[in-house]
Amino acid sequence: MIEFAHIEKSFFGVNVLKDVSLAVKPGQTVGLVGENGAGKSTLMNILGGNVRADAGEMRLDGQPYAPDSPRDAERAGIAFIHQELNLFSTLSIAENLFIGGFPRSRSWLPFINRRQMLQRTRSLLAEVNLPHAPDTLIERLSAGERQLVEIAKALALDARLIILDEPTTSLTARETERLFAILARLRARGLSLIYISHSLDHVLRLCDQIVVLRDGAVVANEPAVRFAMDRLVSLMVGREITQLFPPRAARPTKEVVLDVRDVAQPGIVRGIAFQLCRGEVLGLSGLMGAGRSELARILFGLDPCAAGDIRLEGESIRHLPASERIERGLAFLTEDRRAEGLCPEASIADNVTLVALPRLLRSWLGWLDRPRVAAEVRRMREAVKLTPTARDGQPVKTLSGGNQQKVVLAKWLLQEPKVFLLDEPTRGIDVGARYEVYRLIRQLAARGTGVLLISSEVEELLGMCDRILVMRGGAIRDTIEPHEFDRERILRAALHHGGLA
Amino acid sequence: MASLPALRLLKRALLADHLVLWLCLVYSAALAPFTPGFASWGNLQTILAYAMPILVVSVGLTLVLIVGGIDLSVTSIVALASVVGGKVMSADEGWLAGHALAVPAGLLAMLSVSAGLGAINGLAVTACRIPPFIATLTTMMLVSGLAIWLTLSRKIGGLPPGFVRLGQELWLAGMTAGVTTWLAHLALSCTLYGKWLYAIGHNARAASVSGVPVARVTFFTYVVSGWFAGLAAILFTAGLETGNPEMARDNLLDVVGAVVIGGTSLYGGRGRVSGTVFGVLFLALVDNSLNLLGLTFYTITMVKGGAILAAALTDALRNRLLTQE
Amino acid sequence: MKPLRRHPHSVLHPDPSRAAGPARLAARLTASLLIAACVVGCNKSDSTSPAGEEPAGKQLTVGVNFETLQTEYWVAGFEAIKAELKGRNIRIVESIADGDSNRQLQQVRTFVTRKVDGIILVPKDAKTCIPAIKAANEAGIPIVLFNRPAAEAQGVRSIAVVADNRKLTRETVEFMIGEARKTGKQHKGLVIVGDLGDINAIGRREGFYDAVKGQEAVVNVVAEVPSEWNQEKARSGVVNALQAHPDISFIFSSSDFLFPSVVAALKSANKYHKLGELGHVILGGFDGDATAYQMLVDGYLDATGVQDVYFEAERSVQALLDRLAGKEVPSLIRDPGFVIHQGNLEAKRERMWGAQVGRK
Amino acid sequence: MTSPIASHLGLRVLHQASLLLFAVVLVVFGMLSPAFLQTSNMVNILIQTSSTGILAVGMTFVLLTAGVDLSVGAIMFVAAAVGGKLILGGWAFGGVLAIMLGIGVLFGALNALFITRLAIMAFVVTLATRYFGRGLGLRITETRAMNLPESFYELGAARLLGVPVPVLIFAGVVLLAHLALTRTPFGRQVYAVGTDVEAARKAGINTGAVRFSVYAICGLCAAAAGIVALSQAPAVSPSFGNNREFMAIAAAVLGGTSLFGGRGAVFPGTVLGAVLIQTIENGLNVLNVNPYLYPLITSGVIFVAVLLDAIRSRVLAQANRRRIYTVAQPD
Repeated sequence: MIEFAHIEKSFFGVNVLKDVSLAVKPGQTVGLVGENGAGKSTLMNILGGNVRADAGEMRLDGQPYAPDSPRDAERAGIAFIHQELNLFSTLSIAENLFIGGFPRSRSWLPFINRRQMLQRTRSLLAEVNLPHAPDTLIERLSAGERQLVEIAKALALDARLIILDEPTTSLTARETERLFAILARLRARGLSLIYISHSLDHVLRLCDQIVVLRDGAVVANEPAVRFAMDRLVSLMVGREITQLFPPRAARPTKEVVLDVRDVAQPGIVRGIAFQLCRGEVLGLSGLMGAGRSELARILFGLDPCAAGDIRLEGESIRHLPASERIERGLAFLTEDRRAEGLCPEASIADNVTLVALPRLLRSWLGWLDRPRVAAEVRRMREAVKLTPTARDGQPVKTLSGGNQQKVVLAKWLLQEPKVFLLDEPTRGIDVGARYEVYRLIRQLAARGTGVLLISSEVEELLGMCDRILVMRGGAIRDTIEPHEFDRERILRAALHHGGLA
Repeated sequence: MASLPALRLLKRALLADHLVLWLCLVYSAALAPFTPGFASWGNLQTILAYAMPILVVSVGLTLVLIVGGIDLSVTSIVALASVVGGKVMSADEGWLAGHALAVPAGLLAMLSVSAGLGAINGLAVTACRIPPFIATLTTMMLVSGLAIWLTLSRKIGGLPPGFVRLGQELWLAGMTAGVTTWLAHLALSCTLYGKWLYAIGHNARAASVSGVPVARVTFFTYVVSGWFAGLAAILFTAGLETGNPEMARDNLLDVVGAVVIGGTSLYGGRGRVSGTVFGVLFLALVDNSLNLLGLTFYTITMVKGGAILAAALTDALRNRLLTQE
Repeated sequence: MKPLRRHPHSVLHPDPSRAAGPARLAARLTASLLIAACVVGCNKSDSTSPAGEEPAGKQLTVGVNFETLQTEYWVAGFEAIKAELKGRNIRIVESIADGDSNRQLQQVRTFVTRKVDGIILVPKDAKTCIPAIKAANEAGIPIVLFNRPAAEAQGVRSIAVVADNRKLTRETVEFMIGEARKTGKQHKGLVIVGDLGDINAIGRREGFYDAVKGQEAVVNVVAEVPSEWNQEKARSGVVNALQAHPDISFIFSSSDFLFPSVVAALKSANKYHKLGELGHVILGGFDGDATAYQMLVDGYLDATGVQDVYFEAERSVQALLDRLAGKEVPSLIRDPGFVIHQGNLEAKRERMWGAQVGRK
Repeated sequence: MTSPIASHLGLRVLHQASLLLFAVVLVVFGMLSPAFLQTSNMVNILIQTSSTGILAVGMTFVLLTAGVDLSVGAIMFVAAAVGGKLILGGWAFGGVLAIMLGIGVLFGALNALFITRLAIMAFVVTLATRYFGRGLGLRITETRAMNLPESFYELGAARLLGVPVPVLIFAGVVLLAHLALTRTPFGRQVYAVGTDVEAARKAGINTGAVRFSVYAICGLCAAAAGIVALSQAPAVSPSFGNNREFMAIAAAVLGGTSLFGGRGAVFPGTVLGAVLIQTIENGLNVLNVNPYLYPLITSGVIFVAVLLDAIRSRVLAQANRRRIYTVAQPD
């Protein structure tokens, strides 16, 4: 259906795509994998009409195809569902579906034909199994529901090829299953899909064909059945990664550092009680929306806590604001890196030192000890192995996702926390950076920090944790010790013995 | 394309660190031969005397803009502080008329009233979470109404000579403005407070997660902005020897214009005190030179508009060049 | 093989902490230079050569600064002064402060810088002009205040040519009250006040209240409409007041230029009638502009207080020249002004500037 | 914790906060003066709102795209100045009106050009054009007040089917704007652009064209507001339209329009806001309040309105927060 032939693209003299050729057949689902910066996004942006190729050509059904804008691509039947959803929160579902081209009542009047719009929306929503009224505002939908609206939007365009960029990052397991079921139906109807994801198990499960990109070139293009997880990973990284998780250096102690006693907040969490020991990596599993991130926010002092007690090294911190909890040794890596983790326009140095600045003063007047600040930045950059080509003064928005996450980690590590709450630390970052994050977690634990690791990836929890808590409906449902580690048990607790949909 | 030396020079000029300063110098050099009396000590004094109080207000506003807010009430705070100063110190009608402590008490009253008004802005923005634009727009109306009501429109004269000296002797005013501006510059570039200010301006949520006391710093910044307005009120009031309820009434957009010309972003997180200094200087130069050239004031108004637009255009061009490279 | 790296220094915004050395140094130097300049400069202030000495045979230059040209009155005054100066072959440098006393101070200083021989100034108000006068005094340049006097202040010398707004308004309103008394009934009165920040507006407001005080039997003031010198506000204010008191029959407007609004409001209430007609509203104003003149001629307006622009202009220029010639000049020259009404229209129209402007 | 019923009731009250405030203002003034609540006075209020109201409608379009236009007062002034010159020069009334509206669109387009093509912040561009426009207007009028002939007054005094023409114009503008914003593709795209420009661009919306249009519309409304203002007071003074932009913004914000874009409505929102501001002014006139208290009372009421709105959005955000479990789900 679509063919890429010898596509080349460079930005500012850097070759981002080198002689890329591949094809997608009608009804086929092609997985596109590669590390961040491998060129996946650029390739898809060329297909979606956001960027033009420097050389090479694309053919759609045998005809030359060179879109000038996203609009052109849509007209050709190609829909692009971005990782950050393109929905307008203050508009209704129906309006979002037709924002690019509303049905008109009569050709000479500029009015929208609302009846036709609502009717078509209803049928489209039925196709994606979304039982909401067409005039529901987007701001009232959950992340998964919004994803489905995006797909309905693609269907509204009569798309024949849908590009999905990391569609599952913000979905719960149940929502993911729902999405996959719908994707399967679409495939059955003859739609082609291009599926981009770091969740390799999803790619392996869903796709017919997998294309691996590395440094802008295609390194493998074969039917999915020929791949196994470790082969995919080594192709992506270009070297054998024998072990995805770094080895454990030390055992956790029995010394309790964080003691959470019956913490509750009406409507959010209830009866939360657990202890975190020095040097322990405690996993927190559960579906999206089970209350994991909310619990972390309560522990860190960003959200109110109605009942119970939180004790850090034996002292209650329940009534302290976040800033004082930080001073006492709490750290929190949030799940939304861009909105809460970083100041994207600010420099690497400013981001790295943001938390620890009050300790880097020369006098009580707030005077900064500049040489010390610079030295600490240097030290932390080395500690997290930040890309050496970036300058200290460079805005962090220019870094790749993995490097950005390293900056966030550096920011907290500089504070030498006693308890580190990590919320989805490896989301959306590539395999190499992931390994670095794991290594840092191990290092922290070895130095005696208590780590609470929230993750939706069961593999990650099994590989990294000393103990795993499972949350559902705002409460802890299960505590799993290392000798009982078992995927199924975690999922069962998370889903309440319903099993996968 | 960029091989033409002239073009490359232009490009380098655009990317220069203190573009507005160079603009000021080039502008002065270009106009001096045609403008009678432009390049003279007396005229420099005139320009500085005019620009000094505006500079102080602008510096306060710069801080607020960096933190991602805006303060439209600064000039009305100047007016109210001016009135309060007059009410305390005036030999004609002041509460402390003739008292030995009249001047220090007056200064204290002016500064604390303006800081207090800044605090009200700060509370409205942080505690009540009203968008700064509309919050300070409301206080602008309220405060200027209050200033006029307090005096029933009268100007207050008879200010003590000790106070008036602050405005008459240029070096005193210059020192006051210079020192506070310098302090603001240091606070921004060398202290924790400055770093926090930029961080909040860049991303308030991230700053708050990182333990920055966002509400407190923001509140404090509005207080400082009010305080700077009070300081400017001292210079204005001493300069005109009058407590005046409509002091600086028409200067608000000049102040905002100067800060923006100086390269401070209205989106927060970007800006420098030095830029504001040069922005104020630039507008004052334009105003002064066109006056000397005998142009009518509506022409001057139009040219000022053009200058603001040109400055913004240059800034846009410069950003484009920076991202292209 | 590694791809070409971008040059690390040129990629992004200039980083203040490592900005290029020379540029930064230059910037700092200039900044300190400027501050130094002001410190040095002020000590030199005495040394600016006084321009007051007799300019034998040389063409004189006079700086004319108006606080505003917002109303026809000021425009007429401005034109009258310019005509007067031109008639005497004197060069004019002009500037308008646009309602900003700080800018006015700067502009007067600019005159001093340009070494004009004399200054005619319409001050923003009585008190804020004192530093400007001082600046002129120090440079030895004679200064005449047109239409607005300065407040008493020690060691400040100026010549003021003024009409007394408060007094002239009182006279105008007293005339209106006289007319009202003739009707033999009690009137409900309305006053439109100007911008509360404007000293003349306040003078007129006080003049109005001086006149109506104790005259409640004739005129009972039921409405005070603030206009901020804005015509639309004036109109809606009058309309609203008429809503509350439909029987208002006595209106004083603090400036003639608001009459179009008053007339529009009266018309919409069907209350705009000529003198002597049934339901005539007694109307009075201040300034004596062309609109007022036309209304007088058409028989709608009872009275308006006229400041004698030509008198003031002539006296201002003469006073300046006298002072330059070393003659003694009184520090206050009064423009008596006059109230023009149907009774003296023929006799006074020659001195009413609005009549002259209107005729042009 | 308050009971759910009480908080529900509180929410509903807060939802209608501006309406409630409006009612309070009406009742207070009505109690203090019987003349205030007369129909003719209500009509007066509407007539007096027309000009600022039209301005605020135009401003709403711009605010919805997360922009701002500080030049509307200046546009009013330039349009009125040119219109005044032409009509004194003997031009036909209809032609003059058309030219005035054209000037409004032209100015708006000028703003739009700089904002969309050259990507300069709206605040700065319109600040600059504000200076430029005021200077130009003063130049045209030679800084003196210009009294206009009867034609404008007649427009203001005329009634059609018993409704004053300014109110009709206002109603027409509101109707058109309301339909355009809620019923046309363009209107919905305005909201989309205001919510997220980048997403709108990716969705295939010509964001440049949408943003261009809102500034042109705002300019058009400014010129129309100028015409209506002239019909009220047929004279162009040098302060014509000065600082009106702040009133227009205040009216839109009181009506619930967000300065961050994407939220708000012309009807009832902005209309209500504009009427509220004018009602206060009118009531103070009718009650013959000391003129010095006007700004204090007006800004006080605006402050309360804004504060209520801030509280409302906070309570709403809390109420709309996703619940992880409910009491009904005991597990």
